[in-house]
Amino acid sequence: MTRSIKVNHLARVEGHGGVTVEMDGRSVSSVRFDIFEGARLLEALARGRHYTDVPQIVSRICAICSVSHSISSIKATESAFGVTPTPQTELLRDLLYRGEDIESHSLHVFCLAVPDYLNYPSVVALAADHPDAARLGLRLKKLGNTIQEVIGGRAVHPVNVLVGGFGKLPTADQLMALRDELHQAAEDSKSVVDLIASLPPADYCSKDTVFAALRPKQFGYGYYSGDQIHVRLNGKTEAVPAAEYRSLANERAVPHSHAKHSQYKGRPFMVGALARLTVNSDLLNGSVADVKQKFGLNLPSGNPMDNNKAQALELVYDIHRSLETVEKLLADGLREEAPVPVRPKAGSGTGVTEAPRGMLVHSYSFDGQGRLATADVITPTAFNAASVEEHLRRAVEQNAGDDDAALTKKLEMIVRAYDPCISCSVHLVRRRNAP
Amino acid sequence: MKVLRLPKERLDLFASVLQQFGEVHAPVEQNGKYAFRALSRWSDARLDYPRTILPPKKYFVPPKDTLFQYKEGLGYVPADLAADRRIILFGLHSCDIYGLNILDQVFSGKYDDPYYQARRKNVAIIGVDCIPDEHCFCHSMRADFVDKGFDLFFQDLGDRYLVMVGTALGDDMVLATGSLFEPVTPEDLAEYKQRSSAKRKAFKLHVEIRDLPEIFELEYDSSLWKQVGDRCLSCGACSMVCPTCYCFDVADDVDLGARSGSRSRTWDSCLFSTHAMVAGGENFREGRASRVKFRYYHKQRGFVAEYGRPSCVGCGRCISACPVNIDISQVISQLRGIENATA
Amino acid sequence: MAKPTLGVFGLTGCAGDQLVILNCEDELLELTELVDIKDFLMASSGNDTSCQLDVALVDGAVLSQRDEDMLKRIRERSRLLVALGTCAVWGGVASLDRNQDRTRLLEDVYGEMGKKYDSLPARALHEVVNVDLSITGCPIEKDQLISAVASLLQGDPPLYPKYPVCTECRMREYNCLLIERGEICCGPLTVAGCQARCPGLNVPCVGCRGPADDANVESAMNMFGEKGIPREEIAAKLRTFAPAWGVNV
Amino acid sequence: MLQLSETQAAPVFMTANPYQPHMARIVRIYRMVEDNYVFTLRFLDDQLASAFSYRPGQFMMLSVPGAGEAPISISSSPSRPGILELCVRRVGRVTNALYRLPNNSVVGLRGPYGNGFPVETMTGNDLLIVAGGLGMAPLRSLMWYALDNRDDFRNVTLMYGVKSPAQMLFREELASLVGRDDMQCLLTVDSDPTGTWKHHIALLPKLFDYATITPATTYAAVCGPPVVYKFVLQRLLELGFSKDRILMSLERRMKCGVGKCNHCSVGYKLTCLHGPIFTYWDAINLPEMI
Ligand SMILES: Cc1cc2nc3c(=O)[nH]c(=O)nc-3n(C[C@H](O)[C@H](O)[C@H](O)COP(=O)(O)OP(=O)(O)OC[C@H]3O[C@@H](n4cnc5c(N)ncnc54)[C@H](O)[C@@H]3O)c2cc1C
Ligand code: SF4
Ligand code: SF4
Ligand code: SF4
Repeated sequence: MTRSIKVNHLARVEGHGGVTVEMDGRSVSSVRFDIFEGARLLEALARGRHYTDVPQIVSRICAICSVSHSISSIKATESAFGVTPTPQTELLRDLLYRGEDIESHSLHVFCLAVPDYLNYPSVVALAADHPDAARLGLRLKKLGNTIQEVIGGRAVHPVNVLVGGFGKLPTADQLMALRDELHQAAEDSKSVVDLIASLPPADYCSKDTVFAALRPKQFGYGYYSGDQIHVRLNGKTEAVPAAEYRSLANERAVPHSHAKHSQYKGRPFMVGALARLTVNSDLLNGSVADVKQKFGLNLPSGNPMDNNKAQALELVYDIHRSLETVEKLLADGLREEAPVPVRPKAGSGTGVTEAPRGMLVHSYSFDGQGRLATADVITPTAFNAASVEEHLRRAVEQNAGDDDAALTKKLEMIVRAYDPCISCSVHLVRRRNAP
Repeated sequence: MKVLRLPKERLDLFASVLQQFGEVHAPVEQNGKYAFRALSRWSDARLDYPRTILPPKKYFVPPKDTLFQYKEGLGYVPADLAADRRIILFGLHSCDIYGLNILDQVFSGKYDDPYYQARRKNVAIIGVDCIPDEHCFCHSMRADFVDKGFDLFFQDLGDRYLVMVGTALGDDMVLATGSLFEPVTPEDLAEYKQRSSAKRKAFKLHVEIRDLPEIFELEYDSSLWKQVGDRCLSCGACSMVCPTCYCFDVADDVDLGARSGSRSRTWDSCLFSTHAMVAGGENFREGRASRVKFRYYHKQRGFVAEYGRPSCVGCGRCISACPVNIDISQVISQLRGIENATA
Repeated sequence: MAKPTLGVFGLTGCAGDQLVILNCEDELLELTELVDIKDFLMASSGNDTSCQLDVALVDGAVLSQRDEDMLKRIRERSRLLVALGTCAVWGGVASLDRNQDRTRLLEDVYGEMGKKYDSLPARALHEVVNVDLSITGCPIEKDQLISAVASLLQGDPPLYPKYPVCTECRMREYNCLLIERGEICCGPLTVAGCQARCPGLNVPCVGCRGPADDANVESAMNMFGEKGIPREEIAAKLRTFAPAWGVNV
Repeated sequence: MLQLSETQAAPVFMTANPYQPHMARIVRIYRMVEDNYVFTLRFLDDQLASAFSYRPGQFMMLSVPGAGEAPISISSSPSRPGILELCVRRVGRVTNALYRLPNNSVVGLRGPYGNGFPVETMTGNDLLIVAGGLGMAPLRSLMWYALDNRDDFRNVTLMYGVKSPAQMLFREELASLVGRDDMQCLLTVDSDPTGTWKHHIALLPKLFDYATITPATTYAAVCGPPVVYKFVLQRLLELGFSKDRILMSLERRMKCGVGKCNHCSVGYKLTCLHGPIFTYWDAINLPEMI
């Protein structure tokens, strides 16, 4: 008996996507993670533009990851021109990423994922019965936005981040206000842990999984610094220099679809919070030591639903870490520094950072006037696509007995757990007729 | 007028005494430009500045000024001005003091503007003299010396100031310092006269205003206006930075889901296309040329008819703030036919 | 009285304007008490996808047949259609494709497959359907969104400034990057409402809100030209977020 | 030369804050013509209501809570105290909001502002009122003032023209004046699709053919759209009117009503303080006036 399951509009994800599964009895003939997003071709449209314009254009690939896109772009450019930002700039960027992560994770965990576990269609519906949980999530989300506003100049599409530094440094008053908010958030983070620990278990598709994440070089566990990608494969860690990101993005065409899928040594891999935690947990300091345990999170975990727990853990960690950074900035005082002077030259560079939903690569080459010659952008969702399909397939196989509604919900939850960012998936447009 | 002298090395001491009269604001440096700001320490003050980006009008008619809160059942409740802090504004040039004197006329008369007046009472003015730069033409506009509108005025005499005491409050400030101020000496007066005539000669820009209202009437249809209008970006910068541009818009903000809200006024400019637009889309100054012309006409012609003098004080801000180098002194010269029209 | 019904939709874009709605953390729950959010795919899985709507907020630009069909459907079911954000109002960054060979671009980015995609040249909403209200910005400003909702609830369109960023920049007493540093700042031409966000950070305005009502593009082009900047470069800069400047190169 | 009074004493009840609206109740809404209603208002404060006085030709600043403020001429006459009528055309934010309000709602009012007609100077003269379209709103005040103080004026003539009968403001009221022997009331429409119009069917300037005017002893008050000014003024000048015996009421964008915001400036004068009533001589001397 053939059966097909179709999710036409994935809800509570960013962008337009769906899932199509075709099965024959227990055997699954095809699983597709569909993308309906129109093509904006930003990489091509940015070509020829002066390097100062590029971060603003590529930032628009995605709003939720706009800090990551802007700064990955800047990192690639700095690497191409041989510009070394000051330690203060690097520290502020690290903080900015934490702001983005706090915002994105509280949005994803509280507004998009938790309603799944507790059977609500949205955070608004959740708020009716669990106002505290909803308000907690919104409060933390706002904190993440405040950090992005204070450091990046705007909560969405930062304008203060430049090649070589910042347009303007935050004032002491802003930092002090931020510190107060962070203190409150540190209190709140206890409730986050309790809430996540209390969610009903969800395990529909566990399987042996490959993970990849950027290995931070400084500031401990984080998202901004580093130029080595670590891949956890068969219990071993392999290091790939950022410039050789292509070995993870070999974008193989798959028979059932024309989309390009990323593989490492023939294996799909997962990026994102769970991958980071798997690869870099040795860098976590004490503030979250017991959280993993409270969440019952055993690493490595082949259950993508655990990505939500990993996000919650990062959320808690980032709050503490940001507080430390802000206190340090207040204690040391900010040095007035203009952006490092940039002398454009012909050349190429790659910037890899960790967007909230996983590894993000911008790789550029420039002409002698500092105009963009080529651009290659590979987003977390592009990296993840093959892995999502693998997990979906697994879920269908494991839960073939479920009725359509139950199975559909599971599939949706799995996709959502990956926290896909479909606008981000500029490399992942594939043709589908609108349902 | 009571006139005293203050040796310069005592200025810091005087400034520290001033704090008991209110929060001291003075020009501070801002990336090579200057702005009046609350001082966190006196040493930030720059008294030898050319001009601030915004004139002191921002203290009296702020860019956005809430007039009323509307509450259902209570009606329009005026914003409370009594709570405003007392401010000492230190370092105004005479043109800016003149600008305030002109605003005083606009915001009084048959209908006193209580918001302006309350702030005017709350802000003390201490002037300092200055050296003209390439954009200043205040002497042409008869605004290079003021005889009123300040509590104290400091004339720089090298190692000391000649200090004019303009009001009882100014006198209280002087007295509060004990014996910091000294009687003037004949040498001080001689030095003052010498410096004031030197200042007069230092002006590089000159504008002849005597029959300007007539010139404006005669040249109302001059082709110059179109040339200038084609250049103007309608960016409003000239109006925002002008010490005597006071056009404002009034609008109500509503609160989410309620009939309550607030009414505030914000700076506006006659260079904006909406300034003279009425219902039905009719616009009395549709073209950019007519709007540029109006700004000058109002300052140099209309104001003379109403208040007996032009409202321009020759501070040069509009010249330095215009992205396309529209220069009021040149426009006037060209109208007069003194120079070839090249604006 | 029944609460007004609201739908929030995204066409092709970065979803930034929908995100700004979710970023109204302090107002969000109050908002849901005032309006009945019927259809908001990015935030909810319990949507009524066919009901009539009093107001539809739509972000993103039209870049595919799917977008176009979706937009027409939204238009049919809503009384007021609000274009949210620069993409919806002007076309946004995707409309950098004007005068370019899209098929080639598609091939450049997606290879052979590119040609087969459901892909149309970028269009703003008003180029496809009738738009009742535009809230520009990339992304929109939170306070303009709130004031639009507050005004619409009273039955009025919101009041937005029509003057350029320059005006706000001067009101806030920022340094002028154009005059003092000779940078290509789009402030004199770009519509205000962001409180001159970028110049306030010493960063030139890139025109993310699109043209001001009465932008004098020709004079500005000449001005930049006098500063020695090639016309094509200024034109490219101006066109980044909106093709509608009427720039003549 | 006629001097318009530019500086009258401030109204008795004015508070120290000239921007302060006083709350008033809408006691009657008369849906006169589509998008042109007459609102009868009464100040909530009784003292204010009874002390309130004004001159024909003056205007009020009307506030609708949450929407804003707009200048509106007073259509009623000070000769009938206790009644304050505003004839409002729906065009934008404030007027739309006003139209949404039910009877008994509370709005804000401040004023009266502007110079108004110089009725003292006009006393003892003939009065010619020429209105086109919505120009009747401010002129109605003057008309009733003259009729209620009939002995102060010699001949009183009204000429009023609109496009079609449905657009005529105060239609019944004016029609009832047509037979009166103490004035001449001439009403005209450009065309009458209904076929029921009993008065003139012609363009407004044509009405001059039906009246005897003595320019030397007459004050003409004119208000209407630009095209009315164009033809009526021409006609008056042909008749030999002195330029300062022609009075016109102007409309400008206005934000404060009290001479501060500068939106209503015409040339070097302000419509709110020096106007809205100007002589034709002013008009030719003030650029951009008409
Ligand atoms: C002395 C005087 C007396 C008057 N008497 C009367 C009277 O008796 N009856 C009467 O009905 N009217 C009268 N008016 C006219 C009335 O004040 C205007 O029509 C007023 O604009 C109505 O306000 P509103 O808020 O409803 O309209 P607005 O919202 O101000 O809109 C009116 C028109 O102004 C334009 N506009 C407004 N805001 C903007 C903007 N931000 N940008 C671009 N264009 C804009 C539009 O074209 C719009 O159609 C008088 C005006 C004056 C000066
Ligand atoms: S018009 Fe120009 S020079 Fe005159 S006062 Fe204003 S800003 Fe200064
Ligand atoms: S500053 Fe210059 S360009 Fe801008 S409005 Fe004034 S005159 Fe026009
Ligand atoms: S200053 Fe310009 S680029 Fe910056 S937010 Fe405002 S409109 Fe956008």
